[in-house]
Amino acid sequence: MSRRAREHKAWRFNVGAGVILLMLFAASGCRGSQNVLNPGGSQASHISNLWWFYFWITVSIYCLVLIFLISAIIRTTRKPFVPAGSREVLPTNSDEERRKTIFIGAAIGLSLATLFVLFLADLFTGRSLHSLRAADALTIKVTGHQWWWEAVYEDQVASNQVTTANEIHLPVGKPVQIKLASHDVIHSFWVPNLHGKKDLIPGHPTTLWIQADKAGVYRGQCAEFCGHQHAHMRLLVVAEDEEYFQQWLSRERSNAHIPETENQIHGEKVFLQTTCVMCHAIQGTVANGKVGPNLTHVANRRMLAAGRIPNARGYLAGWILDPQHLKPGVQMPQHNLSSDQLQALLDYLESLN
Amino acid sequence: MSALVLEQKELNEPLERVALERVWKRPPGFIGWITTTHHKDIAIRYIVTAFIFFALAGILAFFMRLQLSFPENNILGPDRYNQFFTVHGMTMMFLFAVPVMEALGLYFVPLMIGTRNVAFPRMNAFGYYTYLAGGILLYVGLFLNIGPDTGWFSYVPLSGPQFSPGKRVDFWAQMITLTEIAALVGAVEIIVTVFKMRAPGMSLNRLPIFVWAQLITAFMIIFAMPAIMLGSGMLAMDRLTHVSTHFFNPAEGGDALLYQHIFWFFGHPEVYIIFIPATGFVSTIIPVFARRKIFGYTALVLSLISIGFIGFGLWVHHMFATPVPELGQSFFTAASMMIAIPSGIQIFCWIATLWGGKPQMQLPLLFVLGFIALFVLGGLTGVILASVSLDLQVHDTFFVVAHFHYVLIGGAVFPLFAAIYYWFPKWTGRLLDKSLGLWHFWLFFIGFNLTFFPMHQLGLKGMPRRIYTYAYDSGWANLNLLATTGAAIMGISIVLFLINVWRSRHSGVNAGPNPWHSPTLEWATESPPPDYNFVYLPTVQSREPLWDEVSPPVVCGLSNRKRESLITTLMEAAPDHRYELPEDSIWPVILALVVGGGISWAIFDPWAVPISALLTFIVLCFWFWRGNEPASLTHHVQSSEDLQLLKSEANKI
Amino acid sequence: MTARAVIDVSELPSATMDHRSTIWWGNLMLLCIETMMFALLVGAYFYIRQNFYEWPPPKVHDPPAIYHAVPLLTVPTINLVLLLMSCIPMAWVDRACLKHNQMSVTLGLVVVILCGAAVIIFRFLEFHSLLFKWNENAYASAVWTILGMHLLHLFTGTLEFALLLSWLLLKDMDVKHARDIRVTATYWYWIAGVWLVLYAIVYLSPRFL
Amino acid sequence: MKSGFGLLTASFLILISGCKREDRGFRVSAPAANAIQAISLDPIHPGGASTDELIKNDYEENAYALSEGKRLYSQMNCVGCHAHGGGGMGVPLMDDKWIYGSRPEQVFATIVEGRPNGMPSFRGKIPDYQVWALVAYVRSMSGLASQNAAPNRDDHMHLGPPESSREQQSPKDVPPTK
Repeated sequence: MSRRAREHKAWRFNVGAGVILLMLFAASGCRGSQNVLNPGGSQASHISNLWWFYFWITVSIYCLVLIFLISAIIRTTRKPFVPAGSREVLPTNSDEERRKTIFIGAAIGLSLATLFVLFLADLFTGRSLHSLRAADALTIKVTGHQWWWEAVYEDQVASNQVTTANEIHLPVGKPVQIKLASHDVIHSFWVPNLHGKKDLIPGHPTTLWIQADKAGVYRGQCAEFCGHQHAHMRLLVVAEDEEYFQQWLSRERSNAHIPETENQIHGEKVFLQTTCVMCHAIQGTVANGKVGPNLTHVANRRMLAAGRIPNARGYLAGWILDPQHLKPGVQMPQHNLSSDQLQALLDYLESLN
Repeated sequence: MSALVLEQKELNEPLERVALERVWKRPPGFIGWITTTHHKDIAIRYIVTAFIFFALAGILAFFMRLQLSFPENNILGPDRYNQFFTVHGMTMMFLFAVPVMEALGLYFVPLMIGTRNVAFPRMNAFGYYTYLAGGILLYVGLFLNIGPDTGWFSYVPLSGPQFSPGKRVDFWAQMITLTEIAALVGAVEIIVTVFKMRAPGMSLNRLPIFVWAQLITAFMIIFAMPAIMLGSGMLAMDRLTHVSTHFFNPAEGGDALLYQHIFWFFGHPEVYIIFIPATGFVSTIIPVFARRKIFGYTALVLSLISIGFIGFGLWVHHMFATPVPELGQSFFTAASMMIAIPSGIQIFCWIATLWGGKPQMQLPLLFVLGFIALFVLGGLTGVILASVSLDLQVHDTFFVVAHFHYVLIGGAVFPLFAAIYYWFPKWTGRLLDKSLGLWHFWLFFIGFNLTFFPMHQLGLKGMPRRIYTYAYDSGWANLNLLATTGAAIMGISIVLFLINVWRSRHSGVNAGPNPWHSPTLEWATESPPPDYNFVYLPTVQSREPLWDEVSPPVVCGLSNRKRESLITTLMEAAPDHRYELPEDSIWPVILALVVGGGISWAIFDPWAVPISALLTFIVLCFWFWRGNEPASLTHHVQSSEDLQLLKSEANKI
Repeated sequence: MTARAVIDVSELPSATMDHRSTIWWGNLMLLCIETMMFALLVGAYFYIRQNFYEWPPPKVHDPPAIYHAVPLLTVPTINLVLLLMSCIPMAWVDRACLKHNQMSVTLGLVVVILCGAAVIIFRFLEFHSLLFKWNENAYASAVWTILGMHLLHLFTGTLEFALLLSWLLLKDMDVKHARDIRVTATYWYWIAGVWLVLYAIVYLSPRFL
Repeated sequence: MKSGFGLLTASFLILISGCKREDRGFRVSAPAANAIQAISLDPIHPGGASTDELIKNDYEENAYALSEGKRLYSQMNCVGCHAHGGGGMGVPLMDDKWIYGSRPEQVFATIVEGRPNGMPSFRGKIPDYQVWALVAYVRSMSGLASQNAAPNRDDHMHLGPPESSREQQSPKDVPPTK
């Protein structure tokens, strides 16, 4: 087999492997709770359909180009073999050139039409994305801080306002308005399973309308580089049925659980007398710091430290003693509490559900 | 001036060669090395320095891949990782891609249009040394832990005075100022050289496409680089102690989006400034290895020009996720898709050229085929990114990382390797080794696909850009490990390439002046070309001068007592007047030291700006103060004793 | 000794003074770069204007507080007229260069340098008519940057003329230096023309737009 | 040739000192905390000269610590009484008058112990290494910290020159007026 043919076989093998690889990736990529191709909301499904529309058109164009490229190479095997570095220059006969010009003109016309179709598809998807409105929809004010999310459930009655962090609950099937604003640098609110991302830029408050159609826990992440811990600025969106959502909301509105056991009372005293009270707020106690997240109902959150650790006693202890080890650069300081102070504090925090 | 005046004349070539040798030889030793203004010396230095930065940035990239290979890894902390990815991005964009493409232009444009040097040789030297100062400033910063850590585009307010304490982002701003001065200098060189110094007869429609690509890139640099110099200048003024302006301070009327608009107005033309020279390489290489003329010369040139214009009209597609009004966004979607048409025309013309010829599977053509395969994939993911709705999902994720690596490595580095394998014989007179080259191609091709193809998948699975680590439960671990192994393979292939270049420099197969039998003028002179490029400047009567049967007339009458070249008119390239090129001089190096030192010093003290401006003016006075040409000196060697002296030297060689 | 078809260029002139020279094109490229820089600065000026209800913003930092702090007009207008007038001796020098009349070129250059120095001094006075210091708000930053960048060009042009004048006084003028003077004259015309536009934007647009 | 070279070596020396100014010390052990016991309000000691050697707060050289100090200054509500250095209920901090001493350990003692007429005690409320960052920032408000490391303007209203461009006020110890 001549060297030239072996090279063509290598080419064909490579392209074949490439296409199979493509199929494998496309198929295996559709699961997961932080996945563009696993839509849980109406907008994400619009975008996902648009994705598959673009995907198959671009893949077919790519295969067409490869076929022409490879056949342009392989056609030479039928022509007499030209020794490498030969001085001979092929004449260009005019009718073959004209045929090629017509063919390329058609190819350009085809690609122009395809691009126009893709553009219209994007235009219609864009319109449907922005048409999601509702008169008295639930409004959540999400503020981006350096490396955690603050969510405030607005309400006409001021006392019904709920402040929580890093975990947003939504009623299924209803559009929700999210008002976005940044407290310091640019962040980007992105829950792939529900909608595209929207940047939080200081000086430019914006809104984002999302709707979850399927109940479930969706994960989101900050998508705009915002400093040391941009990697650990994650959030959870829990879409649940209406009555579960109302249950959650009423529990969030209530004051913090009053400590009963002797250890919990000691824990509350530790919380109010050491550094915690300077930054955190617990509704129903004297602690009202706005620097850190609101801990009124911290026990029933699924994750802590903006998705860095699960909400378990061991992780919480490690986080309180030395947050810099888990999230180097985070603004929460290290504490040197004695062991009984720590255990009491953990009991108290775990009672806040 | 009169039309081409033809006459027959006796030419004493060996005498002319010896006289030119004496006039154009640079002073010996280090002094000669530092004061040279030959465009080939400066261009080779650019290319070698750019590849050193390419290797450094490659090592940084490998550390990043190691950190990302496992979840919650601790090879690099967040601070070091942020510095590494920022310096990796900046080195690749400002210290490798643009300079190396411009350097190939600075080397081959004078040769391809048949002249002796670029239009302003000393300014060219100044450009290189300023670029070198910028590179040194960045890497000194990185090693002293003052490397910029806010990303290659350093969005405000993170890079503003409040959220980036210390001098790290100032290093970013000043390094950009230096490298952009160098890019602007190179662009002015190429434009004026192509406009005024072409060989007689080389009208604009006979210009090689490589030269067209460099010309259009130079014009894009002229209109794009001021934006980044303004943006980095405004950010530096916001951050500097006694200045502290409020351009980007939302509380005092400034605007974070203003920075993004100004940066990306430069940002997108920048990536076309990297890509268009690459198309110039491909349009030069394909006809040579398909053994036929390029198909659709006019179509290729017009698509280059239209890419140059449309490139300025689509910067907002980097800002689709920001609160820019939707109507504006859809306009930029249309513009972003429209630019796919000229790229498509180029691809079709290249395939048509291959279709009609007898492609010979040499290494340059292999890299060009790799380029077409990868660039088309990158271009199509670009069309996906152009749509607003899809971009909302995949913006700032690893999907975008995959896209721009396919378009930059596939679209620019592959043609760059093809160009190196193609022009290496012209630089050194020796061919690069074929088997090592094949290993390099296939390892690079497979390693590249293994590294960056899984990133499309990672982007769709929600992995954002620039994260120093990720959680165990994120589901991204396997693909990241695969990408790291691919990066290792790419690293090996680059090492093989460097070995190949190092070995073949002296011990490669001996290649004559025109090993590939190419049509363009740079192959008309020996390899490596002498300092004066051509003994007699060539004239041109068609687009492929060396493939013509009859050899066209040459230009004679230029002085061989001082360095002189020929200025021709803009449209028809008819001879206009003789142009005396300046001697070698030390002042470019000193000016670059003053400008580099002044701009670096301005990071710490705003008074450095007026002081270094004054020093710059003083150095420029010395630079300007060249002696007059004594009228008595005849510009051509005729006197008899000179003749005897030159003859004795002639037969000594 | 081989006979070959040849184009003999030895009779062509060794330098020209008009747009056919390479230095003229190099200067044109510099003007494109700087025009682009000023265009972007003006774009930033109007972009920042969106963030203000009252443009230019009220002056409150040090008494007397001014609600509509529009920049004063007297000194800037004098400076504008002075800069435009300096183009007359410039044109005179330009023509004198074509006629190789070294004496009138030297005299003309002295007048232009004096005009340039006067414009620079007036520019330093002009900064006070902006009513703000550069670090008070985004408006002041943008306006000071426009004036400062143009001042940089004024310095460059005047000092370049001083350098050319010192060459004429010490050595005689040949075609190359006449060409350099004409190129710098083009640069001076550009400085005056750009300031006409920037003057309208900085001083007239807050009043009338 | 020499001028350029001299300029470059000068800027190189500054760069060398840069790395200390620039490192982000996240998990940092506080400067000598036990030195606090050695502090006394006034220099008079029975039996002659006092033995306390000067404590150097190396946070004053570190830009990251100074910016953390500035963040804490507003988050721990020092702004409430001292405003941005001009004073209000609290004493002004950007002038050269120091009632309870301007040395780092004296400012540390003031913050931790509190002072009469309204200065609360922050012992146990703010970890030690953050108090040292606050001390560094408070001293930088009157220009006592290094110019290159001091914080520049912040993204708020323009209140006058930032800490990095204030000239150094030589501290004068003033007895309390009331």
